[in-house]
Amino acid sequence: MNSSLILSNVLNPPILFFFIGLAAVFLKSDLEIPQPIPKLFSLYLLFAIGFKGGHELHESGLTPEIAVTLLAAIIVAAVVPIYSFFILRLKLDIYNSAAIAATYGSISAVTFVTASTFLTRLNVEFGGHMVAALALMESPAIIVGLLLVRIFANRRAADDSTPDGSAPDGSAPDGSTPKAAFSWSEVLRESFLNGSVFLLMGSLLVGLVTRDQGWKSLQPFTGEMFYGILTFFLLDMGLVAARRFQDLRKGGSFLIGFSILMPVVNALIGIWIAALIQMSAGNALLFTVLCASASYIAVPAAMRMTVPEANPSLYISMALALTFPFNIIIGIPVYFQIIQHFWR
Amino acid sequence: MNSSLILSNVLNPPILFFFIGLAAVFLKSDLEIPQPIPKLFSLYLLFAIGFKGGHELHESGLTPEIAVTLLAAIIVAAVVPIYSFFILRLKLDIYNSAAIAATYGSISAVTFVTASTFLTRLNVEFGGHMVAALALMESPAIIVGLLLVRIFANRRAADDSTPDGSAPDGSAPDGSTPKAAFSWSEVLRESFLNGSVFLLMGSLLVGLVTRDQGWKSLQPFTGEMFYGILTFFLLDMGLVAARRFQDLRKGGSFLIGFSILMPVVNALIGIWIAALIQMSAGNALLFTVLCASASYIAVPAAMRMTVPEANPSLYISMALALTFPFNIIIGIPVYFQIIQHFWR
Amino acid sequence: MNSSLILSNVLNPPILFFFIGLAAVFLKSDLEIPQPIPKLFSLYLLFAIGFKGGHELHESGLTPEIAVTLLAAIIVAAVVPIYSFFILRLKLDIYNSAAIAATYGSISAVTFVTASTFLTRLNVEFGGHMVAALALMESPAIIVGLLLVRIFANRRAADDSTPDGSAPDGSAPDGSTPKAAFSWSEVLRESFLNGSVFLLMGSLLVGLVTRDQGWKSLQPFTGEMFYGILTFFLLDMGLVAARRFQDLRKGGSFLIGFSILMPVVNALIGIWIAALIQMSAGNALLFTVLCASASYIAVPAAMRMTVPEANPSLYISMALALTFPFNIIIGIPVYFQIIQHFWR
Amino acid sequence: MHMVKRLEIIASSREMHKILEPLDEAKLHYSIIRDVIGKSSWGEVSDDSDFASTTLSNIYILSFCTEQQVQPVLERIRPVLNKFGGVCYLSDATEIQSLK
Amino acid sequence: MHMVKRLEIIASSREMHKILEPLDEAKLHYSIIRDVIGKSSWGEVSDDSDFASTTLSNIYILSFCTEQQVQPVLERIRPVLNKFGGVCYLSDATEIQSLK
Amino acid sequence: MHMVKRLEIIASSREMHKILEPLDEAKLHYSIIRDVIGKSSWGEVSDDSDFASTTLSNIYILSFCTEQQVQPVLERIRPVLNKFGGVCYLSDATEIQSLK
Ligand SMILES: Nc1ncnc2c1ncn2[C@@H]1O[C@H](COP(=O)(O)O)[C@@H](O)[C@H]1O
Ligand SMILES: Nc1ncnc2c1ncn2[C@@H]1O[C@H](COP(=O)(O)O)[C@@H](O)[C@H]1O
Ligand SMILES: Nc1ncnc2c1ncn2[C@@H]1O[C@H](COP(=O)(O)O)[C@@H](O)[C@H]1O
Ligand code: NA
Ligand code: NA
Ligand code: NA
Repeated sequence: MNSSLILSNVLNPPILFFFIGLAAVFLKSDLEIPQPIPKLFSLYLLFAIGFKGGHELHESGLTPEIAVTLLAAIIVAAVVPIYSFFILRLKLDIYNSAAIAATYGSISAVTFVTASTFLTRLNVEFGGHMVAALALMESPAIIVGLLLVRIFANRRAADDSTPDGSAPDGSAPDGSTPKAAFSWSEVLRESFLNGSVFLLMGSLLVGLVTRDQGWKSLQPFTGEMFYGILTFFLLDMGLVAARRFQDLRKGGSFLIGFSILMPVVNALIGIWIAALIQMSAGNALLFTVLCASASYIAVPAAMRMTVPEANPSLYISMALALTFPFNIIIGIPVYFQIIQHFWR
Repeated sequence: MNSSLILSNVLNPPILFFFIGLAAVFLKSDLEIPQPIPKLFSLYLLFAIGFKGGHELHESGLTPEIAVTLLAAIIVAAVVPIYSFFILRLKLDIYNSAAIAATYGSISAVTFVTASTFLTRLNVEFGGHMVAALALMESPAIIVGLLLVRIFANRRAADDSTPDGSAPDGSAPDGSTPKAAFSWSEVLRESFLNGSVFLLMGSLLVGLVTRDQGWKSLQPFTGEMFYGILTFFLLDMGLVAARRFQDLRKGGSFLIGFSILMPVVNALIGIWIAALIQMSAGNALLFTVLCASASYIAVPAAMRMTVPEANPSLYISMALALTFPFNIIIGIPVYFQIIQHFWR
Repeated sequence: MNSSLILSNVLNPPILFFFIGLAAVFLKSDLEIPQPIPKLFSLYLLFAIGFKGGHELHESGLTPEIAVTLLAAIIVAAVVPIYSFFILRLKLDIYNSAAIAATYGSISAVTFVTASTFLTRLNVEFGGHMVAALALMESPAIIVGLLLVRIFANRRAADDSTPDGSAPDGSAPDGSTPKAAFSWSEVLRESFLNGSVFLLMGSLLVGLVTRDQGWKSLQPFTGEMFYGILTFFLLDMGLVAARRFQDLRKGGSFLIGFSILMPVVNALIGIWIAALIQMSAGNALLFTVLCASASYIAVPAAMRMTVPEANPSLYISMALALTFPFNIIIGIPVYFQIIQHFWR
Repeated sequence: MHMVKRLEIIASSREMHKILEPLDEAKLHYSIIRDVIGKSSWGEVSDDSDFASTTLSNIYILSFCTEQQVQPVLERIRPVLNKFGGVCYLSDATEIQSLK
Repeated sequence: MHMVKRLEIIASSREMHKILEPLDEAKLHYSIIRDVIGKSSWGEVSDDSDFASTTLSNIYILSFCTEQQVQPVLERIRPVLNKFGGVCYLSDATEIQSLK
Repeated sequence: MHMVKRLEIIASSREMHKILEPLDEAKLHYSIIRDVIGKSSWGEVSDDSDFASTTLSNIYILSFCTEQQVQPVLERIRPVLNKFGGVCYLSDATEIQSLK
């Protein structure tokens, strides 16, 4: 395989700053980017990619090809957590398996964005509707993850029928998970109204209905600043990924293996589907990257509320400290070479 | 009345993002923009509009027309609180009446900015001196508000002559408002040296004395980014306005009515004055919007210090949750249609 | 001396906003720029100047002239603290003398940047390698400062051989500085891996290896925004400098004198070295400003860890409240006039 | 000056509303400190991966109240803390009567 | 190890300087936590509408001091809290003597 | 419900890791509030000149633990506080047993 594409991917400011972030932590520098600066950057990125995607979707309109892509995206997001769950159950309990499964069914917007700047650099075109696919892939994984808990943790939940499960005088309560926790309204709210999903969807919508004048006025902010803010944000991602790396070592080799192999498997499935529905090479890469990436934004927030029994440091660390770096450094160029190979 | 202007006003990123913010709260999304991000955006907006206004004022010079406009602005800012106070006294105590009155005499910079992007979209010109009018309208309302308290709460204050109004051994003090609270130096400082007023005035001054080279170097920052940051900020304003909306319902229909009708009355007065002193249509809209808008930045900060007896959640919520949305969504296009009607 | 250069330096947005910041504090306005906004701005500035310098260094390559400049920079940074230390010892203890000495050997990136915008305004060219000089001058001063403590506080340290210097039952410990504090690994880490130094070096490196495409994509962010963010940041620097000014008055006239005279002496030495190694006028000014400026970012952080006996409010206040304003307001234009005088 | 109870609760910010509800209903006054990080048997809680609107850090709730007020609140908070995690402590304090 | 008083004050950040003045004059040492939100009979205090340099959130001041130090300070803080709002509590603590 | 100790430490954020190490080794649970400012005999600690990644503000560490747990931790924290500054206080509290 041609390694120059990997090198040319690495030798770009965003990836290099990611390495600088990693290096800072490994060398014990005190470099730090305190909250809410990372929050500001990620809100910006969601705002900008949503708006841009919406605008492009408006220009292209809803063609049959686009409809098929969106459908495929939803299906992948719903199916990935299912087989991931059973693989994870080999070693983990129901709650952690479901949470990690949902994480890998969902997507990472920054991985997507890094792939799109990779394509821009190679002058490969891609459609704005891929952002819509991105937005549509956050929620199904969350819902399927929760369904898995509901089905498989059923017996435990059935025992816990007291809505307010504690004895009145402080004597031993049963540590129960009241059924109320599964109120569907809360689950649906967490999936579709999760802040990140909501902002992305909202920006997409605004991009769709806004006319060219609005688009042009926002262009300096959402367009020209984009690459710089992405680069800066990746510096922070490097810092965080390196810090999370320690957590992961405690998780053992099974989880480390899962964090690398699962994205590769999902990427290959993504490439196969992309070929099947005849996406262009650019769209195929973005779709592949969506399949391969794991969420560290929307899913953790949703899981904390709805599967509090799962350990957030596990699923966040896997997505952030291994899958994310693997995808942006090695995954993107390798997936694209495979695509180029088959698309010719 | 031609409703297409309202629609074209609404179908623009800033207003649409305001709606997304509203929707996020009403649908119970967990979307949030934590401090100090909103503070950063509003400091930026004050910085940018001040600088821009100062630069344009430098280009135009101080013409008699401008002097008359500025004078009219100061007078309106001083008179509006007086009649507002007496209307509010029908239902409220002295302290809350004075604080709300000052709020409506003062202005909202974001409403002003939204009006100016509205004019830019329609290719209607307006003068940089309107920013000077904006800056001049914050302080008089604060001072008049405090004068109203001083005059009408006089007797109470007269009783409270102990500068340190508590019994030394913890026995019942009188909950008094020591006269010291009316130290004029503090009142004047709060009016003219309030952080927002100061930054706006300072930026205006810099814009005035800075030469073209400085202006051009700042243009990418204060000019090109402006629309994007305004849009992002309005997302946050939507979130906050929606949260404040609940507070307002407790306030009852009198206050809700006041929050909508007062701006309309003040707008009509503004239009009448603008016609009287023959402003251009663009300047007339901005002047009208200044009259119609209510402060949720400078005034609340000043009132908290100088009229602590008033309830901040009342005056902030009225300005933010009703008057502000009303003005930017319906007010601006409607006021402009009225102006267009009479200016022809 | 031609005072018009000073005036033209002052009449620019960054310096004017610095004055607005000063004025806000002196007039007791409540204008405030809360953390982490100033942190965001300074991270941005380090990121942008590092990247820009690296890119230009890549274009120029490492010429002998550049190598000599970098060497001179390191030597100055190492020698300045030595003579400063002995001057300061006239009035201060070992710890404070060493910390202040290190502060003046090191540099202020914002002073450097202000000087470079000054040159840009005058259309005077300068080399990207000066940023490398800037980056190289932070660390030596920190190391020399610590060496000075180690040598001169030797006897005291020798007594304190208990690594955990307190009696086990709370009875009088000796307030000792255990030798462990001088672990060289910690000192070197603080000097070279200090967050600011690390980010600057890292960005320089990325600028060096990144190709033109990466550079161009970042240009709107690191290039066009630069002046605006610098201006905004100087507003905050004005606020902080004015607040620190009070601290300084307690320090007495010796420290106030030192804060003004030391930069002038160091500047003259800088000009002399620049002439000796035949720098261009632009590079000479930047080199002079590096010599004359004092650190308030990297050094304080390093000193807090490694010389906790020194009083941070002393060395931060001197660098920030006097040396910094002196350099950016009067120093830069005066140094440049001297350079112009001799370079002709 | 009279004796009051000092109620302290530390829990994830995502459960803030669930915990405040009983306090609000009991008409307790309280203060909230946000962006608290920590460590417990569940592991470390930090905010460095709180991107976008995700907030996984803790909040610290402090309420001074009377002994009678606190009991019913504790009963209602306990199940929330049991399910989602979080700790709760009581101690004594003296109110400096401000006699408003 | 000796017993000290633990003084806690919660008030609006806009009154910070007024409250700190007596503490400074009594040479108390203290710590301040900013951006505190809360609820009391005066209603909710949040920072979501703190735009520009407006800060309407609360601060939490904590000072460990001796009983003798605290009394005169309380006398001077009380009128400020009475006028502008804010609460103040005392409790007991043991200082772990660091013997600097 | 059982009695616990309330351990409070205030120190510069730059010594955070040095202070947390003994707590971690003693397996204490704790919470940390950052960006705390303050005043002591060493002067004022503020964060307004914390540029770039410099952080010179304080942290407040709060840990509820048993009397036995706390003693060995105190011994190890003391030298750090003696060298770099910082204060440490103990008080009493009642744990509202959550019985997880
Ligand atoms: N003993 C303790 N002392 C202080 N804070 C604690 C303690 N136990 C738990 N916490 C805090 O409460 C949060 C939730 O605790 P837990 O329910 O044990 O996960 C932790 O992240 C800590 O911030
Ligand atoms: N009982 C209480 N416990 C904890 N915090 C309180 C209490 N009462 C008031 N506060 C805090 O002090 C602030 C001012 O209180 P007040 O003077 O009642 O308006 C409130 O916004 C709360 O943050
Ligand atoms: N008596 C005290 N009460 C509350 N906070 C204190 C006290 N003494 C010191 N501090 C805090 O601890 C920090 C370090 O104290 P020191 O070791 O005295 O420099 C100070 O900056 C304060 O924030
Ligand atoms: Na995926
Ligand atoms: Na008005
Ligand atoms: Na220097």
